Amino acid sequence: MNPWIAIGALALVGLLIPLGMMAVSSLIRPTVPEKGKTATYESGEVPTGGTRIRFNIQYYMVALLFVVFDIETVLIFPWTVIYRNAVSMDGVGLTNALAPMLLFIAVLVVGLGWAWRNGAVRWVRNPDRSQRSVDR
Amino acid sequence: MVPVQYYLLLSAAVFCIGVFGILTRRNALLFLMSVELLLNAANINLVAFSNFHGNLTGQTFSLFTLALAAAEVAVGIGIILVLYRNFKDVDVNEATTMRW
Amino acid sequence: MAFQLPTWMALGPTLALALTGLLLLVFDSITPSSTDRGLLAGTATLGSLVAVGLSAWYLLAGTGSEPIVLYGDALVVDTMSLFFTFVFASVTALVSVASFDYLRDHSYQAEYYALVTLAATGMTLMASANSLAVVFVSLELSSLPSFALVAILKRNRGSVEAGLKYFLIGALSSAILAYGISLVYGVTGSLLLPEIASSVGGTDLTGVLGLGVLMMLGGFAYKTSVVPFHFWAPEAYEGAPAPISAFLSSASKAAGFAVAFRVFVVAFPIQQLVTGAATGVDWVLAAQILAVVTMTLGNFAAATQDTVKRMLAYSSVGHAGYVLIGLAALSGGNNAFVLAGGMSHLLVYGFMNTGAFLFIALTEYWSVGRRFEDFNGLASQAPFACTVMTLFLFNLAGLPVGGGFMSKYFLFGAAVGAGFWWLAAVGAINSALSLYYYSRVVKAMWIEDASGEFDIESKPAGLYAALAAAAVVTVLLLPGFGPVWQYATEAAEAIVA
Amino acid sequence: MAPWQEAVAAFLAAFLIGNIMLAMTGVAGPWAKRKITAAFTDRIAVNRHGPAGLLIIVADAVRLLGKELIIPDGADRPAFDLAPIVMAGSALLGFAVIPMGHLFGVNLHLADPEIGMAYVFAVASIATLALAMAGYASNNKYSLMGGLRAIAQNIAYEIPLVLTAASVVLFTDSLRMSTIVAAQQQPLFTIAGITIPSWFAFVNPFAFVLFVVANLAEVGRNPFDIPEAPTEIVAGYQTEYSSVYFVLFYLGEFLHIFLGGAIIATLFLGGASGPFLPESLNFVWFVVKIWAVFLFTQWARSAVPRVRIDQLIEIGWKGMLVLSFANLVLTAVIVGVML
Amino acid sequence: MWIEALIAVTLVSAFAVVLAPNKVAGKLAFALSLLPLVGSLWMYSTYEASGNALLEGSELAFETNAEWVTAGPYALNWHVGLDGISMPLVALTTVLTSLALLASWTPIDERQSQFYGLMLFLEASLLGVFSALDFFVWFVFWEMVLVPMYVLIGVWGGPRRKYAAIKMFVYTNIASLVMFIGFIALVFGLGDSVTSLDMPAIAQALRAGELGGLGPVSAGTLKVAAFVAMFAGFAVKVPVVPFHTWLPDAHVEAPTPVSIMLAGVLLKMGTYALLRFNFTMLPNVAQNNAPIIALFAVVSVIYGAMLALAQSDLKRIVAYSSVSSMGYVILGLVAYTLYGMGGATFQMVAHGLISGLMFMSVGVIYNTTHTRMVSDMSGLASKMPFTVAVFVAGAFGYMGLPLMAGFAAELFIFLGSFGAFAGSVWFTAAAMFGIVVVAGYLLFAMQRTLFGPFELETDYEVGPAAFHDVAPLVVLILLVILLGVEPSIFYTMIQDAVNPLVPPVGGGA
Repeated sequence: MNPWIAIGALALVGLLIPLGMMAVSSLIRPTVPEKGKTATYESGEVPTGGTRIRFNIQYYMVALLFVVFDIETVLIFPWTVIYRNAVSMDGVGLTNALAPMLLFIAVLVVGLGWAWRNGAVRWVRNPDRSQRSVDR
Repeated sequence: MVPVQYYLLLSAAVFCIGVFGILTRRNALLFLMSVELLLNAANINLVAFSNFHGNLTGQTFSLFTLALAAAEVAVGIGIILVLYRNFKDVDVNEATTMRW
Repeated sequence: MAFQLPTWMALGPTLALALTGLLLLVFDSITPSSTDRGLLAGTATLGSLVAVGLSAWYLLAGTGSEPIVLYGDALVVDTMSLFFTFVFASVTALVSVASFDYLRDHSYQAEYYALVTLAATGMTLMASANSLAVVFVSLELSSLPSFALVAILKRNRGSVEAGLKYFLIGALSSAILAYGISLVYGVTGSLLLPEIASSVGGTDLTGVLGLGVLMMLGGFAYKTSVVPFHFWAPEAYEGAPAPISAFLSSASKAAGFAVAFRVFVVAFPIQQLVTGAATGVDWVLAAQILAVVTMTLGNFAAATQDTVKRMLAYSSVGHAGYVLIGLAALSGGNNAFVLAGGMSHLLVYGFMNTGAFLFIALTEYWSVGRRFEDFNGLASQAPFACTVMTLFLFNLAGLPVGGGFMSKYFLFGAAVGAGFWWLAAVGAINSALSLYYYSRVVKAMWIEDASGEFDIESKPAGLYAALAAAAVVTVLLLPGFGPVWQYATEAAEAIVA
Repeated sequence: MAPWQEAVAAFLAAFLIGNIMLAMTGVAGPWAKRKITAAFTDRIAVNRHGPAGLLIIVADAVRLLGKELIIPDGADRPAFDLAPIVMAGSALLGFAVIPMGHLFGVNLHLADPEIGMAYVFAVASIATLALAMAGYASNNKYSLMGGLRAIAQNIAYEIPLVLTAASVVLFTDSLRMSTIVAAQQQPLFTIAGITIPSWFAFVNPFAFVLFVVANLAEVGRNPFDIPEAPTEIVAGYQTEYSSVYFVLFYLGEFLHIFLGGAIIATLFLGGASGPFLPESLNFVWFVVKIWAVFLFTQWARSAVPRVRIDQLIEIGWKGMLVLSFANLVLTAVIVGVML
Repeated sequence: MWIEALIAVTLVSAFAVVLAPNKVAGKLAFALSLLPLVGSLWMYSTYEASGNALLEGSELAFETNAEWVTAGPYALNWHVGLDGISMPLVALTTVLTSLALLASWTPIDERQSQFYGLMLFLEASLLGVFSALDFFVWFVFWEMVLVPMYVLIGVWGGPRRKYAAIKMFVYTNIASLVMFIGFIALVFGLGDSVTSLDMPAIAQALRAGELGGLGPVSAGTLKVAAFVAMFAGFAVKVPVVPFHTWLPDAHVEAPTPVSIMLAGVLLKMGTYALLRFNFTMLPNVAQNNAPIIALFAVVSVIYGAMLALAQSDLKRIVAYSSVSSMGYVILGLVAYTLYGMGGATFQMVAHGLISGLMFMSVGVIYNTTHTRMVSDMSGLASKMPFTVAVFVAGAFGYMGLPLMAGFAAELFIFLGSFGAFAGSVWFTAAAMFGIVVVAGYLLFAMQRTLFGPFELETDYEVGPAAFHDVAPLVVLILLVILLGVEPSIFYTMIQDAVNPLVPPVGGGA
């Protein structure tokens, strides 16, 4: 049978179980609205400032890195699937099957090395190089 | 087997949503998301048609499209970041030191 | 040739550029903090010069006369691709040399050069793309670095804004292009241009096909800054660092036209789609409309500018209109002639326009103002640079002091020969108008008296060298136009079935 | 069968599997966790209610479900409510393609699509989204930091995880889970009469280690539990969650640990195969393997100190990623040469 | 090969001068300009040619015809050569340039190296214009002339130089665009009968009547339209009256040496082109509309003279008078008689020398008196007798005193234009009247300025001019007289060249 029907069914289950638990708990739990309960928790102190704080730029850096590298794996998977057949297939051989992916990964590694050396993944005390520069 | 027209309609709908977003939103990030919608509409087409024609060209190409979309976003976010630093805003209409 | 290179070496120029880009990244990875301008600029220049040499050698050796098809027909190396590769590589070399001084105290040296060379790689791939997939990928490969390059002056609001606008429109148009490709694929069931051509004739889904073709035209229009998608051009060229403006307005535009020529001529044959019986996809008509509108709009807008850089930007829009004649005058019979006109104009334009923008780079280096008035009396301070700039401007205007006149004359002549005398007429009128705003700069430089004092402390060697090189080539293209025309014709015949 | 019958059958099967997993994780997990931690710290854990304090589970369930649900001020409501559901649901969804062996002849393998492995990773990483939503929607600085850390960590270790899995695919030529399991059945070599099956853990132990470590980070357990590092940011993304929402998060995390275990078992430990038991009962082996992984995580939780966020990122990007690239290339070369 | 050598040498020396320091630039430029001068004289001495360059059966001197670019249907060739019409003009160019360079030592006192470089560049392009026989090459040089002229006037000119330069530039550029379109229309109209832009080929094809229609336009209309377009284009250069307004401004603002080149050579480009294109390629059109063209000519003669009358600035007077005397040239050309055309061509040379002489002497006077207003000065003769003498001689030459070049030229023109076509008598008579007017006014002005008691309120010493100012004057006046005494120096070759153009009596070709 079509596996996706089953997966869809499991998805349904995966949705129903949490909802069911919510329903149960909404039946048995008390509700005592009270001011102060709903205050944002900051270790018992009175909340100060907003939540939308500016956080470390490095979060962006790794996010950008991830976007690129993770997508590249999409291009690796098909290769892994056909790799052995390609090697054993006559007319292709080991070199023709392996070399392109080596090249691909080499390019990726150059990129990674560059990002590494330029502090894209250096979390603390990354010297913003543009500080030392006068952009024109 | 779903006929290919349905996929075409779906992708057209997604495309139109994207265009609508581009036309109405002034936030650069939302603009970016809308562009992603457009690209994904193209992907839907490609996959559907490649299934319809029975060759894998379209699916392969859609993989490339995905990768490029990712790269585009990477560059775009970077630019928007610098934009925010310079203009303290990501509103595309804020940046008007030059005439359109 | 006495010996036979492996076929993949046909992509030699492309590989040279790509390796240069990676090499630069490696340099920067080894010493991230060093800004050894000499090494970096030298490497970039060397790599692009290697590419120039290879492409020229292949052209001379007639490598492309017999199209070499690589990687499952995805890439084709013929005279046309080599021709354009030569253009891109030359412009890259000029820009790299000029940037040596322009970026003297800039902190992203290696990144800058790497991006330039990688963008050039993408352009060369565009010129030899034989499959819509490669078209899209290579187009993005040349666009993405360009976005970053335009916005590379992080502290400069103009640059960042230009980058944003360039990027937004670029992303939008590339998405549209992708959608158009998907539609065409849906109709024809293939992404290879020849297969599309073979199966496009008999289709009954003319509506979908037409929509796809139109969307692809839009995508290319962005790359070549043709009217519906030209908004970014003035912004990007004005905001970007001037060498990058030169790079984009010359090489990037040429790349867009290269891919547009190939895709439309090869994949959507005129005799089937336009002049044929059972059709509705008259992309030539669209090209004609766009050409006229672009020429006129670009030139008139340029005439009303008050900053030189922006004037040049709009004028490059106008030139895009001229080159578009190469597509618009097809279906007139002598297609090879028309296409060759467009190509040769792109080559000449590559040099003269690069030179003009590099002069702007020089003035920015001297922090001379941007407006026409700020150029007043510059000639008394820097006679050589101003002479060269005058040369470029008159060439752009089409005065016969260099190759610009030849290529423009051939282009219009081709249009007339194809029976589209009205296209040529519009072009001629626009050229006459263009002479007005170009000569404004000349007037300011030579005739007006200096309003303020210039502080021209140094004559940057790199910029001067680039300017001189561009000028020499531009002038030599007047007597030496013969081979250019010959190769352009070969290139055009290579794709005109 | 008619489609609707298929659907009903599938639904029943799904319900079965879903409940098995819930029972194993939500029920046994927390209890086992307490016991193990206590054992490590040389304490006596829950032992009052029922044999070995097993009934504490029920008590906990009622207690948590019965607590008042507090929505903090300024919470982004739909996201706040959605996060727990996504968290639990995504984890549950992953089990769809895991071949869990046979129980009394019933093949506990819900679906076996062609792209099973890709599917599993895709679904598993939806959890990251839930964490982000939770951290963002709670309108709480701790939660926000927790969410961001969760994202940074998950994306940093996602790539090594997937790349290592790709190196497994090099052996199997397929992403289909059943094929992957089948590829590990034939014997590798024999030592002193004991036949070692060609589990990929034995074939490519390097990849196995990488995968286990990356998996630890993915499920956010020590030494990689900074998203909810209690001593730094109170409880990370779930600071503001209470009552049933908290239960769902808790459940979701355990489900994820077990899902990770299931993936490891499938990719590296020969799925449900094992000696001594008839194939109709090899589900037991599968459970054993899952629990082995679970115990490993608990051991790590009590035995290994937590790394700082910067160390975490550097380990991920400079260590794991490079190693997994190396692993992939080496595996490819060796496989190609040996072929 | 000689023509290429000539042009190349001039270009090289131009660059050399640009790079030279300001101090020595003038002398260096003059010295270098002697090379092309000697070269052209040598060419004249060894000149061996017959017939008109554009017509069949012609023998060209120093001809080279090399493949340049083959552009689809049309081949562009590097085709240069000299015949009886262009040889004198080449000689004229080299002579005048050298003298003008000499004359610019005094007035030019800033950015010399650039100035002299541009002058030599100008000379090179002029040589190209007169020797090119392929339309493309010719047009390239034709446009190249503009650039240095524009800068020369714009930078070193008088107070209103910017206005003058822009006006000149725009006028002539639009003109050449119109002309270009007209000519190219002709070429396309010829269709396949020509495969290149070679001027002889095109001329012969046109005279052979192979002109076809172009699109909707019929052959006849196209012919006339092209003729009008080209005529208008060249008329601006000449200038013929309705298009003349740029000339006086340019002349007045331009520094002396530039005016010399402008009046002496640049105007001749216009008439030369008229002769080469309109009157050689489309003779029937020209003859059928001869009265109209003659009317233009005469109007410029008279009107130029009238305008001269109205001026009080010596330079303007000379400028307008040159407008009127260029009118003669056209009159002579349109006559289509041996004398008419020969005389017209001869007049180009003669007027080149004479107007050069006039402007030069005005310049010399200006250098010393710092004014050109007739009313300001008087009795200069006592102060600078020699210059004055030359000036007077020049004026006589202008009105065609016998034994001077002007006399021969105008005599031939009038001889030729009498009875050339119906009513030409009246045109000729009117033109003759014009000459009298100019001459009279010139003499009057001189009498005012040069003779009588000396008065000029200045605070500096007015003395005789420096030697290097006077020397060119002498050379010029000698040349004028020489040509007047012995016109055959040029006239024989000229006549030989224009002869084929002249239709046999009683019919148009």
